Amino acid sequence: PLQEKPFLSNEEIMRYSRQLLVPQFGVKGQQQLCRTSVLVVGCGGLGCPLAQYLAAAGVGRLGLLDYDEVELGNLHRQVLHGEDRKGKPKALSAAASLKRLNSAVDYVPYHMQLTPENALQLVQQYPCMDIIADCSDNVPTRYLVNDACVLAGKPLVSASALRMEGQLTVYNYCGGPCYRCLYPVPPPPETVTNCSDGGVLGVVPGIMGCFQALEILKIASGQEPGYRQQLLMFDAQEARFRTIKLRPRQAGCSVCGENPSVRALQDYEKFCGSAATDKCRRLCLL
Amino acid sequence: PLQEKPFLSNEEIMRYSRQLLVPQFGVKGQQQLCRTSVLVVGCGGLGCPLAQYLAAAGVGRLGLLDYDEVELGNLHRQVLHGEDRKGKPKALSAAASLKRLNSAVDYVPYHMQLTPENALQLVQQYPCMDIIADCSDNVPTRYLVNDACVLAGKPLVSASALRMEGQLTVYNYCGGPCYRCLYPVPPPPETVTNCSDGGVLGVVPGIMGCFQALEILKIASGQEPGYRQQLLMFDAQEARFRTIKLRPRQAGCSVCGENPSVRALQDYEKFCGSAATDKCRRLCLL
Amino acid sequence: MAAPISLHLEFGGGAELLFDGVKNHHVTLPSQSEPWNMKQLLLWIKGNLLKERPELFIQGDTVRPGILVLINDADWELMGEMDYRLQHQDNVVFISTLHGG
Amino acid sequence: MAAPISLHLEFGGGAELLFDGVKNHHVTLPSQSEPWNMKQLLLWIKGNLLKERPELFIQGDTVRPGILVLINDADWELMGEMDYRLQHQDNVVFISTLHGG
Ligand SMILES: [Zn+2]
Ligand SMILES: [Zn+2]
Repeated sequence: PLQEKPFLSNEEIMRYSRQLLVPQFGVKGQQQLCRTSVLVVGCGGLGCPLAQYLAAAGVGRLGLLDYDEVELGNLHRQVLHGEDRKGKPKALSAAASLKRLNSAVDYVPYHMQLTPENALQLVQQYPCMDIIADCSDNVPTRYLVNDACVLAGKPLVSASALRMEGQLTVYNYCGGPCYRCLYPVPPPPETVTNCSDGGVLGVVPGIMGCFQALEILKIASGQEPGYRQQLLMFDAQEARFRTIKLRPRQAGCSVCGENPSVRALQDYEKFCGSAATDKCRRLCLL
Repeated sequence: PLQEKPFLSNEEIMRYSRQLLVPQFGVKGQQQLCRTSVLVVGCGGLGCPLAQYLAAAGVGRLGLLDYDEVELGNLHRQVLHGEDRKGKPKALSAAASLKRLNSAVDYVPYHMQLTPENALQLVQQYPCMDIIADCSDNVPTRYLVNDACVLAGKPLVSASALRMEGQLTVYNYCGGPCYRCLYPVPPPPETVTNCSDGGVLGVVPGIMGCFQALEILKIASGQEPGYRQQLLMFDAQEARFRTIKLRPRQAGCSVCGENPSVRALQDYEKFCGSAATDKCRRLCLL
Repeated sequence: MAAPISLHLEFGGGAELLFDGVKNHHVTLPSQSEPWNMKQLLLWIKGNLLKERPELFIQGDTVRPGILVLINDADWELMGEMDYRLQHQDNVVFISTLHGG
Repeated sequence: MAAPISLHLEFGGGAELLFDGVKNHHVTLPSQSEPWNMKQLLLWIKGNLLKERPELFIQGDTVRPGILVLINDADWELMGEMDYRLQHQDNVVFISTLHGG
């Protein structure tokens, strides 16, 4: 965690006054949030609203990771970017927009792909991250982020969206399952639909990213998150939410179980049979 | 409605490609959205995310109304503004930020208070608005917006937030109730808590504003909204959603009933016994 | 004689602040000669749960303006309002309308 | 003989596309000598509801990786998975995991 500040400054009291008034958050919650570092994996449809509300609320440090550049087709949902950012790295574009909103946050943009070689270092070493947000868009990255969080002992707040549906779970937190506990075997590549293929209504990842931010704010401020060992399913077409009770941490899990076979990060593209991007999947399968 | 365009341009197809792929939305939904005008009453914690996702999705015209100027204490939830906008009118600040995201939308900022004198004109006359979003922060404005929508025959997508709770309903739409059907008598002023007094966690109006945007996108694109004659209650502390079945339009309602006594806009500050702002309430009561 | 009935009462939107900030109350209404209805429940709440300033919750013989009453996830207007006859295990919610944004 | 049972089956997250895009199915399983369990339900779905490409839903004798099965709003792992004995009016959901963002 970042260095503790014993008092909030006058400027902080002014800026955060409305959330300092919320009994469940308060001065203590604000002080804890100001000391929290969050790594956002993916600055797209989920990462944009998530980073926006964490920055506005005054998180201490925000790592913003994305290997991609802004395209026109992103702007219907990736609301931190803009028309003048076309071709610019998303990580830098997101940091620049957030800085306008709250310059007191320490933004650390990473214009790179998360890989088995760099993931643990990014999560564990300087600057050490307290909570990881999976806002990625492909299967290999979701397994990679999960395994890195388990090996580093970090909570993982994960969401996803497609068409008019969204899902959210807090993994690897207080006895709850990890991603592999639920999904020990990756889905066959031909069954996976990405936003590039299947489309997505932009406000659906908007809603899911805001939820992820809420779960992170609760963990950071010492409240119990809502979706540990639970799955939130959102169906925007039926305007329906559903909360599902999930299995606990599995003793036989290959990464978080009692005798894990995965003790270091591996080759996730090979494991999943697909590339760590939502773009060239079909290409790569040829 | 705005003028119909028979075809989407190549740029529009590129920009909106991911939502054009969504079967429930598609090309027809996009064309209808491009012809839709939405008036956003209040560019604060609800209005910012709502306007952001409507602009990103390509709404035709966005009226942005707020009498207020940006303050530091707004920025924890009013994510369209920024530090360099302090003291600037919120309506203009919002329009400037949205223009960066999607310059094809026609933004109409109104730096003024909504009053019984100007409300009907704003809703009905040029530029005529198809859907109204109540993102306001006080009781008199909520009655005023409701009555203007009933008199002008416009659907009203209304949300509110306080502390860690949010509420949302679509009023005055397809046989559903109006605000007065549910609340014929205003609450006693001493029972009303505003965000200035009670505080609010910023991401809570974030989530509610995104929902409002979703309901508007559904109405604009010809889908059935989820919350006509229904109330969405969101409790962020318990991470719980609840959908409540509401009464239908009431025959005895004083504005939308069979023999309405309210046939023109009235003095809502007097009717409610409080000022149309979330700031000086206590002052005004002295 | 009607048997005692158990209810789940919930308060939200700020109405819980009149009940020591407690949102969920599991209560048992005693046996009485007539079946319990909403009108009697309101009186029971006033006499047994409300700690202070009852006028912020009840005015006259009904809930004050700005509080919505829900019976088993439906607006009480659909259920008969004050005359609704309470059933064992009913869920009754009193939710204060929010106005902030 | 076990009596026929009615179930509410739901498919989501894209799994509905294997069932003509229909998310909700109310089905009645016929009377048979043994009580119905999940293993038999999967075979019944394969034989009666699945229109094409069954391998995108069932692999071997269980659901394919990436589909989560929920029985009455709980992960089927908590309910006994394939051996869970179905009850009349049970709600069974098959939800495809989403990966987009
Ligand atoms: Zn595990
Ligand atoms: Zn009415």
